[in-house]
Amino acid sequence: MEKRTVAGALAFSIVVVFFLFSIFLLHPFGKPGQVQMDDYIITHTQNETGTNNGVTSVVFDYRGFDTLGEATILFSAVAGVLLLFRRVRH
Amino acid sequence: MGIEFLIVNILLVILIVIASLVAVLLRDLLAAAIALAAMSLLLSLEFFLLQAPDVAIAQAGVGACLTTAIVIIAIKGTKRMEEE
Amino acid sequence: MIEYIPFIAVVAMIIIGLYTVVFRRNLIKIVIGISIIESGVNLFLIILGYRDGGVAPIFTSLPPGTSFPEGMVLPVPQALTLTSIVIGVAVLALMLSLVMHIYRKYGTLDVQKIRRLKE
Amino acid sequence: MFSLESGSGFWNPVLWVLVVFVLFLLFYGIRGFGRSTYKKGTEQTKVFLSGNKETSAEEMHVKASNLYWGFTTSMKSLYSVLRKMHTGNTSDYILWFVLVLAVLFLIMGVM
Amino acid sequence: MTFLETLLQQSPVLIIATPLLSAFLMPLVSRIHAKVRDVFALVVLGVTSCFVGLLASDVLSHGPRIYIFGAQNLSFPLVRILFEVDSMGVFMAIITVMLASIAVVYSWSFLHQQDGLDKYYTLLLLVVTSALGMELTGDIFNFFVFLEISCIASCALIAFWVDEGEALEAAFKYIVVSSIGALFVLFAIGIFYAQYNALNIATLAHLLQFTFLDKIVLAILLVSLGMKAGLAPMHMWMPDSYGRAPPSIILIIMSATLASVYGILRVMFTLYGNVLTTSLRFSLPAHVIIGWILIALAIVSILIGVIMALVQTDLLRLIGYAGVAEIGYMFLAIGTSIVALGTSYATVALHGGLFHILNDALDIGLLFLVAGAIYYVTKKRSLDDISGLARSMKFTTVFFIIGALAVAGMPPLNGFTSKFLIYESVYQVNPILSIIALLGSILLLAIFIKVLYAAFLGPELPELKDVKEAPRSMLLAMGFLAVFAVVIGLFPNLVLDTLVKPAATALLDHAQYISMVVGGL
Amino acid sequence: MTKIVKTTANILFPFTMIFGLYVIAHGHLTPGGGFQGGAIVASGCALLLVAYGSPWVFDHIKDKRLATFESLGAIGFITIGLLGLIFGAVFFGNFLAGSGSLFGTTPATGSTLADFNTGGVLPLMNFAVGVKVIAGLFVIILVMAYASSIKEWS
Repeated sequence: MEKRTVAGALAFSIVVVFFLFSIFLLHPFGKPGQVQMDDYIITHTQNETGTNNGVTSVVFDYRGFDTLGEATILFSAVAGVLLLFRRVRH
Repeated sequence: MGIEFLIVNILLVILIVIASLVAVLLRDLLAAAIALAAMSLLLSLEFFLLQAPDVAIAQAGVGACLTTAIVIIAIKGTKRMEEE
Repeated sequence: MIEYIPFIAVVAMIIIGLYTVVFRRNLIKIVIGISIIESGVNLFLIILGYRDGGVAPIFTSLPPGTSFPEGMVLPVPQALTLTSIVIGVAVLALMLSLVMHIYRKYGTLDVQKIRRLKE
Repeated sequence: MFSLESGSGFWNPVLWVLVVFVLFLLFYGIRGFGRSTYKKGTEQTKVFLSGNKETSAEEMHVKASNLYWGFTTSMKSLYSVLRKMHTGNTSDYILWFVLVLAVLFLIMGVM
Repeated sequence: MTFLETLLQQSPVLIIATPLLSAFLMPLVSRIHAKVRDVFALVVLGVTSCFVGLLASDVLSHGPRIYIFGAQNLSFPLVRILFEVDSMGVFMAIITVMLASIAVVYSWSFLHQQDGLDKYYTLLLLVVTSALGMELTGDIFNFFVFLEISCIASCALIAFWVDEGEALEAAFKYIVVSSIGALFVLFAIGIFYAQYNALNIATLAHLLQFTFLDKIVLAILLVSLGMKAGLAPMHMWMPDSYGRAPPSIILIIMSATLASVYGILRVMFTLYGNVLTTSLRFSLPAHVIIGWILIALAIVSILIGVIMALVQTDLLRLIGYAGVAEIGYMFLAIGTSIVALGTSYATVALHGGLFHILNDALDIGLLFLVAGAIYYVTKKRSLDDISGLARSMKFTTVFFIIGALAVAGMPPLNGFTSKFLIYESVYQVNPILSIIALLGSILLLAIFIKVLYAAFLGPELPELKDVKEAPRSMLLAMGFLAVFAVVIGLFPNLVLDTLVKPAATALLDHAQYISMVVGGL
Repeated sequence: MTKIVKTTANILFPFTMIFGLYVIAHGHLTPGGGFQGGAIVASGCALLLVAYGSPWVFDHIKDKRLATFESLGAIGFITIGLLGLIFGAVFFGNFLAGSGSLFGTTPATGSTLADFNTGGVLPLMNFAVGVKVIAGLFVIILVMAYASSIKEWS
């Protein structure tokens, strides 16, 4: 076997073991431990943002700046693709 | 939580992992792209079951449709089979 | 144990993606691997936000008798995942355009042969 | 105001420049005491290579890749290891990432 | 409230919004005229610099400043994104805008009349925005978003010369490496969210317990951001992409890289600041272990960087490896200051490390610009093909000598002042480290003497007979950096007292950073 | 492509379009929003690409114009944020919520029926992001498809 494969297998197994260890320390599926931030959002979204959809209120109001970043990412991807294919013309 | 819900979830999640394995292991890239689309669709279904309809719509539109389209376009522009 | 199986699936997806990136030689396969890692992380975030028996945090025609906030799933991870999905498609598009260009210049998709830059 | 304290030493660039300038003046002065028998335009300025003809500047110029030939040859074993490490393969870059991640996990997990 | 006060209050967001809006406007503006586009980019960066200066003068005299998006005041569980600007963020922002303005001036002539320049300037402004956002933000998911913007935009810029296969290869390597790093950062953010239900850096730092999960997260963050910053042995993308990107853009990509270094600093000192002194197994404090990890990576970076740079023949790639070594010096100082946390020489080491971020930006940036000028006039990359350029390019030669001596840490230039602080403080931890650092400097000097001998001295090659000096705007850009290097070298206290020491104080004082936000909790 | 595919695409395309626009418009009431609706409309456009072939679409829809639309969407989004700075004193301030005017009604707390006139600036942002995402994703897919379909690139 190649040296690279051995090193990779070893590293992968260590990473898997540690990931599994850490996964079992998280809260179990369906029972989140700390929820103060999300509870605040669910309770106040109708009053503060006037929106019925909690997710939209987070996306555009509470974390609206992230969404601006996300739009920027799409914009830069478009600019990048157009830059790469700029010589492609009829 | 109902045990049926949990079992359905687990089955879906296992299907997702199998789909991703298939997408990785197939030598035909076009088939791999279709497997990736299947994985995205299953993932979208899982999101829907986990009460995230917003994300499910986005995953179905972006992941299953557009990603597959882009991958297939790229395969068309390059080469279909993975070489040895 | 059975309640942790979704998390194990997340780890499995991340590792499958990493395996693809490290051990598969085709460039498009590498891109597919990165996409799988990204899907795994998205699934992780959504699983974190699920609450037993909760409904989606949307008030329009809510099922009668729902108590909130306890009866609703957490909205923040969903918003983060939405961001992450769009980021994923942007990265994927850029990577695949690069792959198309590389194929024209190098005539191959084998990552072992695309190494004019080394040492 | 111009000096930089580090706790155990100090560094004053202005002072350094002054000292270097004074030393330069000093050496320039000392140079003036030497004999001035050197004359331009005579046989003195010609290069003497045991009677051989002087090679042209282009031939004398050592290329960049040959410059530290001695050093690289003596460190050949080190360089062969490093060359093997820099494969230029994209997958290997990620493999290094996973390796370092594994090592850090081990250190963090054991501690 | 006067207009200036309002401007000051809104300046954190204006710093981001100005280049972002201009980036969106750029495709429309560039339709008018090429000249308008070029000037517009510089004007935008000038306005941004003004805002940064305004904010910096306020933060340095009145302490950190908070900006909350979408609300006037903090609501209890910190649901909103906020910017927390302290002296450290301001210090990095100043470096970023300075590098960006110089890069724009340089680009004017360097990329004159090439196609795709409207996209080029758009992406340039986007990278600047992302670096500024990473440096000012107080929210960890927001940090991730800006990290991704910098990945995508830098990748597209590296592939600017699409006709060269190597450029495409470098860009592909860059995006694979950085997107995987960013995805792992997102995974780490998910673990944080699951544990503490917060995304705010100050709140997380307040709640952090250093459980097993936190250790895992620390490892993931350190490795992913370290890969983005170019720490060995994950540095290999760096010479590739620095060697193949248009040299005019390397300053911008470097500012994004330095923003990743800032990310590591923020994670180490602020996010984990409360728990660094916890005792682990064998009664070793955590900071000793983390610090030694950083020092080990730094030593590997220095050695690999200089040893590989010694045998390179491609000038840009050579400087890329030198850049790896410089990153190693930064992390040597940072690791030392973490190992010796609490002592006086830890502060000195941190001063040295932060000062070296500025000096690395100036010196390596200057060298890249010089290499770009050589490429511009000769169209040759390899050092074997060029010789005797000092006859025709006098100014460039002078700038190269200044840059080379500064990188090699020769007195009295700026590289020496920061390296002096690093040597002195590292010696207190372990003399061997200081010897290795000195050895690295000597080898760096040897490397650049090789470049000087091969490229500038020597006989004039016949095919380079009609080489002219680089155009004026390129000389202007190089001149700025060279003058900065000399002035900072001669009067280090000018920068050290006004910018670096407050930044170090702000980093070490995590309690204030946390209490600014969490205060009422 | 065959006539069947073209006819199917012709019939399906308006429905995708309407569904996508519905998802964008009702983002603040039902699941969906600018991104999701934009992705759906862009998928419909991808259908058009499949049916008619990329050179035909490339002839009829200029990529430059699409890129301009994308810029305009992004500018609109950031402008709404800046309007929040002017009228609501903070960037991304929701200055229309609860004001009683356009989109300014506040729904009653708890389970309510849909009231379109809510959400403050959120519907406007949804619209801007929708325009941006449609144009952005479509231009990506259009340019890539065109490039993969032709032999000579420059």
